Amino acid sequence: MGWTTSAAAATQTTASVLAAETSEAAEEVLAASGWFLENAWLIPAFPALSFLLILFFGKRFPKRGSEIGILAVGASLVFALAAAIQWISEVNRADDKNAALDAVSTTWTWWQNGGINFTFGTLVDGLAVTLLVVVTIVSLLVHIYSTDYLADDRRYTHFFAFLSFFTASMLFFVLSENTLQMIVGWELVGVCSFVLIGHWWEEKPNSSAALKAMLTNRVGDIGLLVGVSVLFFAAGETFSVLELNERAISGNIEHLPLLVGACALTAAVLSKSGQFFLHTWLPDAMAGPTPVSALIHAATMVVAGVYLIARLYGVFFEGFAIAGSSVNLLAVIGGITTLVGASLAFVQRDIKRVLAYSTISQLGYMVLALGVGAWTAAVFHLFTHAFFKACLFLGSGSVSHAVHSFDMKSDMGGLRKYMPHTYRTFMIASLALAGLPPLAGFWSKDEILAGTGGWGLVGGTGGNGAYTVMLVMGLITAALTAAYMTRCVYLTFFGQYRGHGQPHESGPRIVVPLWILAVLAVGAGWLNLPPGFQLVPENWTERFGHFVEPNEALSYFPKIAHADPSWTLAILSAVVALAGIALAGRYYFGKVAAVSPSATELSDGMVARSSLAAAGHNLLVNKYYLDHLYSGVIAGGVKGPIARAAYKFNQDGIDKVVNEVGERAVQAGHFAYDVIDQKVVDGMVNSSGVAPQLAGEEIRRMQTGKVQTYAGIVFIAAALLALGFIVFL
Amino acid sequence: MYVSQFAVLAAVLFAMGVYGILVRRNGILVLMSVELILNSVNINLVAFGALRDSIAGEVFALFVITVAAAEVGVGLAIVLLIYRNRRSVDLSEMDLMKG
Amino acid sequence: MDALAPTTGALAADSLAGAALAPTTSVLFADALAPTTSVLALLVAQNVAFYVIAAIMLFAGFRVVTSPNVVHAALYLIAVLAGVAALFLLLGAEFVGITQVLIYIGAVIVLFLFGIMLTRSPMGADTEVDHPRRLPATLAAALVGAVTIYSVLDYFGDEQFPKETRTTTNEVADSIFSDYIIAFEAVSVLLLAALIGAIVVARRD
Amino acid sequence: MMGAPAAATAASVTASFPADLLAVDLAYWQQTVIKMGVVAAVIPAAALILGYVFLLKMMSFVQSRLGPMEAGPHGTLQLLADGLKFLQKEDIFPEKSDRFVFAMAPVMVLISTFLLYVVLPVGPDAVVSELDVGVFYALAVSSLSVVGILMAGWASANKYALIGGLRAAGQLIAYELPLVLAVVGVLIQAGTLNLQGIVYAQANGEIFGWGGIGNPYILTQFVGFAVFLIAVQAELTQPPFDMPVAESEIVGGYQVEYTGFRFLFFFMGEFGTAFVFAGIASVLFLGGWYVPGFDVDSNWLNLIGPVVMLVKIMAVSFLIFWFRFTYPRFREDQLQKLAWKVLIPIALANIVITGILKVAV
Repeated sequence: MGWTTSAAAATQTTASVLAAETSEAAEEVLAASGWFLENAWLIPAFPALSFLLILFFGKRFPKRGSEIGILAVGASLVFALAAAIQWISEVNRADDKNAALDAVSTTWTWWQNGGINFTFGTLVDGLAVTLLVVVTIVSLLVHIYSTDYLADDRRYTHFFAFLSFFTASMLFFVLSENTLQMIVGWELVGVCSFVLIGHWWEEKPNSSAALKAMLTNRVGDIGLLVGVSVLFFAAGETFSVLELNERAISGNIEHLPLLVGACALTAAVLSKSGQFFLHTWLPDAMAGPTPVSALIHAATMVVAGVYLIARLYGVFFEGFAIAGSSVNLLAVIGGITTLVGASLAFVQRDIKRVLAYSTISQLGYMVLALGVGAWTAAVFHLFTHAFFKACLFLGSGSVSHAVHSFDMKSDMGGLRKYMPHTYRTFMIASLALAGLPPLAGFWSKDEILAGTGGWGLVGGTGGNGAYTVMLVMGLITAALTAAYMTRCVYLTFFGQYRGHGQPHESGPRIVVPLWILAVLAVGAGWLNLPPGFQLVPENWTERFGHFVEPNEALSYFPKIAHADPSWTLAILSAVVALAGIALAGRYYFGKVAAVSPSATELSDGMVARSSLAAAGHNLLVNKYYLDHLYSGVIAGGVKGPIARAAYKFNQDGIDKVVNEVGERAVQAGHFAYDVIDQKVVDGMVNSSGVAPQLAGEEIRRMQTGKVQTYAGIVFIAAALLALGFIVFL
Repeated sequence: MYVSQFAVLAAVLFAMGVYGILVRRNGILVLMSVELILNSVNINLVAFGALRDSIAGEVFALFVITVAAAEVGVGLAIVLLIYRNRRSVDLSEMDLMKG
Repeated sequence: MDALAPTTGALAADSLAGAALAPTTSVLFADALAPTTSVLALLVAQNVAFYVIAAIMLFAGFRVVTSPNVVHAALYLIAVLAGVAALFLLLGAEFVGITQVLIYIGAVIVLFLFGIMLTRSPMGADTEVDHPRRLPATLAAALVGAVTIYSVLDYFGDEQFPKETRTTTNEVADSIFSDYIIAFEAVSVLLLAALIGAIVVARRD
Repeated sequence: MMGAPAAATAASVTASFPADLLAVDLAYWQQTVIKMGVVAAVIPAAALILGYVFLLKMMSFVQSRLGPMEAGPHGTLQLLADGLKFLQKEDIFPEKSDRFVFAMAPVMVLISTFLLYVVLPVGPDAVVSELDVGVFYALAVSSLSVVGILMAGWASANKYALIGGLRAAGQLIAYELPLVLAVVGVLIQAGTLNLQGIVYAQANGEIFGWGGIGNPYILTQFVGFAVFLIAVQAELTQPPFDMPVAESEIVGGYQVEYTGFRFLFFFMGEFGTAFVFAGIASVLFLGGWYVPGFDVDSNWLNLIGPVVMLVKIMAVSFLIFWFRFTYPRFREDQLQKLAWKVLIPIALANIVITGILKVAV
């Protein structure tokens, strides 16, 4: 791409810088090479080895195995960074030659059967390298953090063993060269999450939560199996990721099987990445130790689904016909999820649950971005989100470590004074999540919003289609996110301490990772400044996308259009976020704090008001409406119930439906009884009432409850059927 | 050899199995009758596989054997459970679902 | 086996006797003899073997569903299963035949006996073992049997087996792990499910 | 199951050589009869040898005593005398026993033993029946004895016998798995189920390119060998796995009601099976009848093979009986734990590693 080459200038005729960059397609494809890229299998190998070591010998080590895990993940991090550096230099080398850089695919043949090559190997490109770096960084920090957080745990060694294995599984999944390998990695990640969520399995809710996570994921896993099988046959018997993408893009796969395969894979994503309506396991998974939650939410488990879409993007892009459309399954699911997640985050008392719903919401963002064709934006958001979400989770862990509870309303408040480091890092990460410039979340969120291409009305254009609805959903979520994080921060760190005992700041092994993540939460966004960002030199922009997104000359990546960034939209999204913060802030820092330092809400008006604040800028203009909300009159108003209703639906919606159906059936039964049995019998036609009664009595007798009677009927019926065939055919 | 020799033998075994399933009251005996039926099917599978010179018959006979093993495992577990709860494996008493 | 080339020049009568002595071996023995003996002798031997086995199986099968003693029924079932294994050998399906012995007689029957002895082990006849109403069951079974036999005779009445029906273990294995790999995987999942299911159902807690 | 070897070779050890040397052509059924006779004769002989060498003499030496010395030189005829004594005893049926099943049970056990001998090769041509699926067949018919034991346990109408039978069944089912799995490693290496094929594979094998002694699989499959021997020990219901017959607990288990020649059948079944399992172990792991230095197809091996096999069988039997006389009895739960939690995982790991190495190397 053009930032270093002079050839770029010649073709840079279109209005958009980005469009120009991609339009000057490379002329040739250059094979990337590099020791670290070709030997990427070592990266998951270290933690996998450490898993075995810890499992078998962990307890004999002075630190009970944790040092092995940290060393192994540290080594992985070094190798991942080395791979990243090598990848960057390779991209630069390719740029010099105006070539596209192909992915490094290293495969071994596992076995051959029936003409099919079953291979295993690694596939390294910008996307994989990004994930490798993210996973190893977050995992290393989580490892270090856990040495303090779980210091007195009875299964300390076991915990570290599985932490290592979790990391190894995710890295293995990321490096998968073919879909079979992906299934293996996917399942391994699932199993590890099961073990870790149920780490304190002695308590029933924890083991139930683990089971729920496992079972919910199984539902989606079937989708993965089906999808992989469908694609395998549809694409002419190949499991290779590159070939699948290639054949999907080149139209070698018929559209219907492609669509079916993509839908099945989407089902897998639904469960793994906690998308609406299979997201319910994710909040419950908070039963696990906090470091595990951080790992699950930031780097491993849930991003696996997003990664799956990004990896097989050719399949999804063509299958859902993302280009030139304005709605598709992925975008809709992402949009709904992001709204549902954000609205549910309001009604939580448990700080980790707030963050969990927030994760659901942010994952919805990513899926939405992939659905609208903003591939780079989605991956970038995954990248930045990992840092600030890990920081938030670890921060919440630090808080709960101090107050021995996760309940914001009853046990927290005012912690700002007691835990300055945790407070500062949490604030930074919250602002990053809320999407305030210039923090990381702002840049990635803005890119997604621009990527919807729905802003054609005002300025920027150039997306894959006109996904205006998605843009609106994204904006609403931006406001909601800012608002609920304000609530969360207030309840935790401001006001008066409501818990017991004297909270104190956590030790360095907790605080240092927090600060590292906070710094990354600030800085990560600068890696991918929007193209044409006038405040910095041109070659500072679009770095991330340049190195991560496969060049469009490559056959395994679809030709996606790139949206043009727009100042208007960026400012609007920042304003929306600020509005969310302002409304929620006014409520909490103004009204609630005025009532009492230890108050957590205004009678019952809290939910209604901050939800409204989050509900969107179109409501903000209505002062009257706002005033009502401020005074808490609309406790049972409009928005609060929606948030609650969504929560309710979340918890026991199905039950309601079933009950409802049952009640209706009973009513129908009563109706039938009253009308048919009573009215008709009482009426003229006595006999017609008696007849069905007798018939029912007779038919009832056939249902003897004896299996063998049924079996006899089955056999005789089958024989008669066969006889019929013989006689008549 | 004619294939009908095998098929007729299998049919008679099948009919015996059907009789057993319908008339036996002991759960274990019913399971045995099911085994008769499965075996008669296996005979057919292998015989027709041999007739058409196809390996599929044998492969599926193997699968049927596997499934039968699984069936007996679960079936006997259920029978044992019933015995533990009711001190009897008489199927004619198992009619709680009577209409 | 394949390399064997008998030069003894056994006569048809000998092979008959051999078949009668060891019916379950006739296919292999037929192999050995095939090059030098007449096809007729081979067919006779195979048919004799078949009818001996079939007679044993039919009697044993009948006793399985009529014996008043549960343990006896299980033991008769062994005879039926062994007969089925012998038929497999007769049809040249060595691997399946031996699997039949290993799985059915070695495991399934033992499980049955185990189950019988764990639930109760009545010595002598158990009068309550059958339903009193046997006629409908007999009719149903007869109907099923008659329809099946009629259709089989109607469609396949005069089809003969090809001369060489023997398959090797290699062929079976190749077939399972290429054409039927998905079915194979499904069956292994089923086994796992059955394993877990049986444990869950039967454990006391 | 009894494929006829070519006339130039012969059917079995004893039948073949005279036949070969004297150039007598035997009809198929005659060969069959001779072969069955040989097997029928080998079983009691094997039981006698093992019984005398190990049960009478070795056990005595282990316990620092002389053992039988009166009947024959060093008591060599003691077992024969015991056998005759058994034959004279009254044939007793317990009053409430199921007579038919009671009578058939020892026969069933003996049939299982008999069928095992059929595939044991002792020379390039000296085998009763060379089966393509030989190993598989051997493992399948070895499990028939469980049925006999269950029949004995049930038909005796005796609580001890029933408990013994159930214990035996549980034990044999549990140890059937490691037995089969332990062999799989060998099968992967040899690439065949045929016992003769396995002998050839070992005879023609090489150790790091050196083919001097072939490649007896005990070198590469020692894990499989160990698991196999332990599982065999359990299959034979010998100490330390003798719960089904534990005298001190259930006074002889399923054998408690058996007397006279029916008991002799059980005895012969036990020692005959020990002998043939030792033989199968020799074939699978020790190179079978092959002697380094000979051409594999050499006719001399038909003559030397049986001797070589006998030596190897005695060596393996020595191991089996050494365990038998040395270790105390397990508890029932320990027995199951050993099978499911130790042997099966080890055997599975062995299979995985063997498979990987087979593909990789």
